[in-house]
Amino acid sequence: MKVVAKTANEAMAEAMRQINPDVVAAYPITPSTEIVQIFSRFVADGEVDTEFVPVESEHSAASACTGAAAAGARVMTATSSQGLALMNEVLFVTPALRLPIVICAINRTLSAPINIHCDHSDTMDQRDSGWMQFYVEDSQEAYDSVIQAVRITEEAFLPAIVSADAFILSHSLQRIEMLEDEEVQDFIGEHKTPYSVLDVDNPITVGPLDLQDYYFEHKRGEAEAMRKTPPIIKKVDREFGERFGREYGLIEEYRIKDANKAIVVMGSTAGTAKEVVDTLRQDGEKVGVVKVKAFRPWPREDINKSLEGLEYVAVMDRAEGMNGFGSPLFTEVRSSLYEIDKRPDIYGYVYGLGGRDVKPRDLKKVFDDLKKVESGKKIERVNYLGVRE
Amino acid sequence: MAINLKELSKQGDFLTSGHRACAGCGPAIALRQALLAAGKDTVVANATGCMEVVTTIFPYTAWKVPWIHSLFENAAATISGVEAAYKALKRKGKISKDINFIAFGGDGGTYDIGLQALSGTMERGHNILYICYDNEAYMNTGIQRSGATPYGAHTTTSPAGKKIPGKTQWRKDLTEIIAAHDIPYVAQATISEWRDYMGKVQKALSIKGPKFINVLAPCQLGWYYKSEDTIKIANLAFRTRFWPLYEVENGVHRITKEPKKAVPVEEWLKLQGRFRHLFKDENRKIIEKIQKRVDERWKRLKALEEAGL
Amino acid sequence: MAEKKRGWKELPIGAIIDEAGSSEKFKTGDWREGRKPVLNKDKCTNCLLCWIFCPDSAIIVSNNEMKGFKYDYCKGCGICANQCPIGAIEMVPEEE
Amino acid sequence: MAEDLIEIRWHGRGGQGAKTAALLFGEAAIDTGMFIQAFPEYGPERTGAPIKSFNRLSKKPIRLHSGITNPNIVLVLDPTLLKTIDVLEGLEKGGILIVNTHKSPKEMREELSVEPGILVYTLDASKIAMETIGMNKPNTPMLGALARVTHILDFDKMLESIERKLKKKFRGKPEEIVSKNMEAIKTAHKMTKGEE
Repeated sequence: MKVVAKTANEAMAEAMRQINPDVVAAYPITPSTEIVQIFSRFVADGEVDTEFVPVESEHSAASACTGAAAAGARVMTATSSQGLALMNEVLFVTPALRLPIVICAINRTLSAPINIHCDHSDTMDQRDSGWMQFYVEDSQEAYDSVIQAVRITEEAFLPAIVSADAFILSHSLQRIEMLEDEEVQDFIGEHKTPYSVLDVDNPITVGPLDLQDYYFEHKRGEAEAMRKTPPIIKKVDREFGERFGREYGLIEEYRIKDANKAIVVMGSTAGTAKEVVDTLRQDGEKVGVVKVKAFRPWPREDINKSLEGLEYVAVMDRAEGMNGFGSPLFTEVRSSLYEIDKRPDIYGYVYGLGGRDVKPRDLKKVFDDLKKVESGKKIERVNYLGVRE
Repeated sequence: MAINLKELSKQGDFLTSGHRACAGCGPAIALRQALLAAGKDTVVANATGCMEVVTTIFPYTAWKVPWIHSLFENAAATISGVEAAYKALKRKGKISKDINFIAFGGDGGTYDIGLQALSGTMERGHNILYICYDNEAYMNTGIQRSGATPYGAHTTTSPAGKKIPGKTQWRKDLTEIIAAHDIPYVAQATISEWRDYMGKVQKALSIKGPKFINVLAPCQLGWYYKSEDTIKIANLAFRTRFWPLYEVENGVHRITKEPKKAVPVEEWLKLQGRFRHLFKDENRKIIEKIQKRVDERWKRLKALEEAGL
Repeated sequence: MAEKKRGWKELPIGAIIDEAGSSEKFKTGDWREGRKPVLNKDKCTNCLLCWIFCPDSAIIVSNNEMKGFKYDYCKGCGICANQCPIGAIEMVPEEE
Repeated sequence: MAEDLIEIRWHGRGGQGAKTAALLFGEAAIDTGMFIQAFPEYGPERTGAPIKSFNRLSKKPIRLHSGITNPNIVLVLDPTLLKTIDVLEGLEKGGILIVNTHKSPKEMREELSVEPGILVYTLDASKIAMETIGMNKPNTPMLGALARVTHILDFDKMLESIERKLKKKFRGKPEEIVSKNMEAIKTAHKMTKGEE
């Protein structure tokens, strides 16, 4: 173990170096460009054995990665925003072919208007594509999650996106504890592949045409694979915790046990929310935070267990769902709560779009809103935080 | 590298029976001949299109070599990933066999929607062979015009109407576009001249780096002719010089097979229903225009060859 | 010809087909529209042009010899008859 | 907020090294066992445009991920920025302002109307840089000033860490570039002036 200063971009690139994937195919895009740049340097200096494919677009990055994974290689890439959106078509193919690939994604908003800063609309756009999605709070978690994701994807035979907030994390230097190269190699183990098109003696056909008689069955199988991921993620996370002392869970509860109000949030804002909770707790307020780390698979059971018994909950979406009623995290949480008896009163907040800063006082306002509700006042079910009227 | 059919017939087919292409399918012939030339240790990536559809209707596959399809425009990117994996795994000692990597795409997946991915793959220098089976329109979706559709042809999106006589643009010269990538080997072939075509496949596979073959593969459905005429029409495309057979090796053009005497392009056009409207009196000038273009292009090719370019 | 359709738990991972050349179980011979190729063995020189041009891999060749047609798969396109340089293949009406 | 949290804002122009200074200071703090953040403000600006970068330092893990609006310390790398940028924005009583200028702290206080309770320090970092490094690169001298004024980090440990980082950064360049930068920091550390 060594203590170093790394931005999330650097931390993820270092994790990639230690993982030493067989193939990385990538195309630069702000703000994840650095990951690709740093990794190319590792390739140029011979610090990894990776075949680096500098493709001409993210569509081809995802395509080359999918081809490489189908050939039995351990494969990774990095991207952001429009790049992820351009990959969209391919991203539905990879999990259907049950190929383990890890994308280091830096969460940047989608055009238009064009903006390079943070929100989660890019990964939210991929929420039904069949990739696992892990959102991280800081550089350390970015680093740890990328390493964990390799194991998880190769046990689940499903790909995963590990995403970190643009600039707030991607370009912010932080103290992290890095594992030794051998520790990483030992943790991830030998690469596991479901099949390989390089086996010319046992030729298989990958990606055939499916008609009405089989498509549904194949999709059912893919869905089942996702349903089976929570215990895999927890097992890998626990083992990581036992060996290296850091564990994250599908969700993280912060001062929830005796709380009556909570914020549900993903990404770097979770850290700011914890600070706010500590301050409010000093004033005797019973508040807490639930950080959603795994958005896919959706951690329904963990969320319900954690929110059951709370009275007021605010769900924070760093994306606008454009559905006319709340954004993805809000609707998912709200839908999950339907099946528990003692449901909290739940409100949605859209915040931080296009990199809008989220200050402690903004999050305090959310708790203030919940307090108002507690005292009998009515507020909107879905709210916008930090936007000028 | 002489192609000996008797020898080849012993190894058996790698594109087998039971696929669901139309009777008389030119592209199926193009694929089958290519695989016979390439042999068993070959991995194929296929773009979405007729050939992908008809050969792999789950749970049946006509392929006896490993095959992967993911999308329409990314066959080149997909095979570059497969090839990159092969390189990495070979370096790490996890695989030792020599393997051919071939991508197949129709003209839709190659000339048009897949051109960017193809260009990138060629430029990056992957050790792969891309074969475009060119049937001059989007046949899989029902005969729509493509960048490969010849001038004057009727398709469902360039219909011969009362005012507009079929496609009013010239086809793009993809073979030359790919040759401009300055890769080691580019060739044009047709399925009737199988010895020339299969020889080019073998030659391409013997060369390291990115290779491209554009093989004309008539489509009886979209070109509107009788199914038994597929080879005849492929041959006429060559003999009229509409589709010259040549290669560009390390930047140098060479005509690989030359028709002794050029047949008028009209002879080729008249067998195909897609050009039927050109034979109306008011459209005869279009045939002249096409002939003029064919002559010019041939002259250009001859000049390139003679100049050693 | 109809195979029992498998349930989702019985299918191979990733929607792959793990049996190479399984399309041979799917017979396309009934696609022929009332005509089929027949070989005049006496004329045939075993040049194998019919074999190299067949889009359905339906020409039977063994020991360098043209042996006939896989009628289970031949779709009756007529390319073989059309291309046979010495007219050894004839398209004849299909018997009922 | 955590009481031991120190927040720093650096003002400079693109190319002057404000971002590098924040990174070097952050890394030096890590080497002394602290938790840090160092991040620039990202925009479409290019070389020459006014830019900001930031540090957070604490003895405890830092969970805050918001921007810094009320810094404890502000450093100005380029005195020409003073005319157009409100460098005092958000700086409250007890805060510290360090400016690269040949003027005295008193002159600076008057010029900027700095309210009482905020400490003002100056040094001619550009001159020091010219005399030591031979280029107007005021960022490393400003690190010396920061160390002198704040005592956040042990100066010797900080020097050690920065030297290591610079050696890595300037790998392949003439060796003296590192020693010249180190000299600049040490000189600045001595030359930084506060009010009487």
